[in-house]
Amino acid sequence: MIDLFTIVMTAAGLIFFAAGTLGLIRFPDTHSRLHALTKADNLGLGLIALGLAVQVPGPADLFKLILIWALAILAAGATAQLVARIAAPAGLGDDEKAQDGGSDGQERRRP
Amino acid sequence: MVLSASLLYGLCGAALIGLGLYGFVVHRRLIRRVLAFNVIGSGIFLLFGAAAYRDPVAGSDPVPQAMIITGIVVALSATALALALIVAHARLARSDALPEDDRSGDPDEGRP
Amino acid sequence: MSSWYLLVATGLLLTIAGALWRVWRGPEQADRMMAAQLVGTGGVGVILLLAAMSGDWAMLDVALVLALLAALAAIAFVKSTRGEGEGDPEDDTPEDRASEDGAPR
Amino acid sequence: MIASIFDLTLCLVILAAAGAATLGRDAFMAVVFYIVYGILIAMAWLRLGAIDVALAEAAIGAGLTGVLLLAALARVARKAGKEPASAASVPATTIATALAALVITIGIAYAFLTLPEPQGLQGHVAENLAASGAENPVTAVLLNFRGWDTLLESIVLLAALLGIWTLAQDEAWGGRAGLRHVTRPGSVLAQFGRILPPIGLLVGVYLVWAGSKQPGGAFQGGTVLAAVWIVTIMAGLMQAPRVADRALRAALVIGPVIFLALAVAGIFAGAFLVLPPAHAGWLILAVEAVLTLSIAATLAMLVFGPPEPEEKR
Repeated sequence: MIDLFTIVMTAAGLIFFAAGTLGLIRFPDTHSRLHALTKADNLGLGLIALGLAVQVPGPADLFKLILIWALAILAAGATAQLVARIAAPAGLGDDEKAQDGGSDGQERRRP
Repeated sequence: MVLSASLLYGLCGAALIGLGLYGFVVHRRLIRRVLAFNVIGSGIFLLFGAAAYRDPVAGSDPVPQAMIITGIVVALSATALALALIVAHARLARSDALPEDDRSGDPDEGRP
Repeated sequence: MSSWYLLVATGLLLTIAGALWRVWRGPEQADRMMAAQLVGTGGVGVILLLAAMSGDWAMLDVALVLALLAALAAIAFVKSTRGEGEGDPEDDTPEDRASEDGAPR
Repeated sequence: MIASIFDLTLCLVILAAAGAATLGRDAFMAVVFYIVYGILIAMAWLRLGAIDVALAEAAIGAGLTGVLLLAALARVARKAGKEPASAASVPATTIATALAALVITIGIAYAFLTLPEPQGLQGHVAENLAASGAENPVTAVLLNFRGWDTLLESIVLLAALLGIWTLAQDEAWGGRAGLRHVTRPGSVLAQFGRILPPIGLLVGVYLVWAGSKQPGGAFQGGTVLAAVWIVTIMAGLMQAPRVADRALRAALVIGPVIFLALAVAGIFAGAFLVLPPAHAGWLILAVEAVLTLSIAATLAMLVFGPPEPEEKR
């Protein structure tokens, strides 16, 4: 019974991860890709952690599982915010030529 | 067919060493060389660690593990020193390559 | 049960491979960085499953360290795109930066 | 069977990441691939039964090295006006290098496959574990059986830091290490920098404390503490210390000095670096505590770099 719960939860977690990756590959621009990624993945990680939570031997490991998930959410939230702000405004970004010299823009900023 | 973990990761380590060596020789940008050097290093660590795990019943040998941990920390300090040197070199020479490699008069040189 | 854990972990590795494709394609630096973030989250998931598979729950500490430091690279990246490494990306909005640069990055 | 499939997939993903990090054209992309590679290698270490190494790799390979490379890349791009071509343009050189690398790989793989039967040191370590003062065999090796390595390593870290400090420009010497970081109070970064450090401090100390019984120890814990310090400074909540600061210098050397003193004191108990078994337990814990402090301080200072002159804006 416990094992069944774990199997269902980890499978659901994997599906969310797969959905997140699909979004990362298929979505057309940077901002919507950010969007797809952070939510689906952390939900997936949460489901996997939940599925494994019933298998851990002691309360200390349970606490670690919760902490891991909390930290992952915190990190994903903060980085998504920060990276989204420095990404080019939506719609302008998908120019292949703009990518190679990431430094060009910076140099122009500092005469 | 069951391949042992030790065998797979050992061969993976050998391939990493080769990849790193290639990158180390081919690149002119010094940062890329530091990166390739780190790949060589971690390939050697992986090879060493895989060799220490050839007998899974006995478990992983703690002596190589301790030496690899030491190696990882030393590799980090070497990388930090190398990168600081590269930044200082870039400040003075305005270039990310050694003088003998820096033939960048033609900006498209080496690019497909 | 341990086969199931490995199966799910292999599935997670495949999603990580998908993220690697996005790191390769870009096109923007932000895309590459966020795809690396996905590899971090997926890696934490794989380590949790490996811990359950082997029954060695001390492996959770590795996942803990990885989750703790997941944001480190992204912060360093964001910092390195500002002036000389300092400054806050929130100091200016994307709109006025775009006009300042004259070109998208 | 399924274990082999997992291992094979992981190896392929690792090789893909390493290949892109070494062969890719864009330098920024290569650095991101290297960060990803560090995360993947940590998983490989778990599969090889080396949790201690996985901890070190997760903290260093996936954490600190990425910060170092990204910062250096941006600064070099800003300072070096023109980018040199990224790869050798002579096809003959490229082909010869590829062939040589291939031959070396095959040679190493052949040597690995024909290694003699393992006669590991597991048995010896297990026999003497009771006398070492630690229950985690890796900690026992690091701080007792091969204490030499660890002592010299802590000195190598200091030597690297001295090397970095010699690169400071004259007018900047004695000032704060690295660049100055400013953030707007209340921004996402500043908030993040407030939430993470308490948890990170707890995790770092826990790793050191638990290291004598289970995977963890001074290096892993010290790296986590260094990373936490780096986050606090990048979030603009603290400033990096002045390199002339006495407290900083004391923190940098206290670990190696106490370890060395203990090693010399060991002469009276028998030989250099001998820990008397009756006291080994608390001695190891004491050395680990001061080593953690020194390692955390040194690693963080390595990442900050030499002091920089104040910029005129």
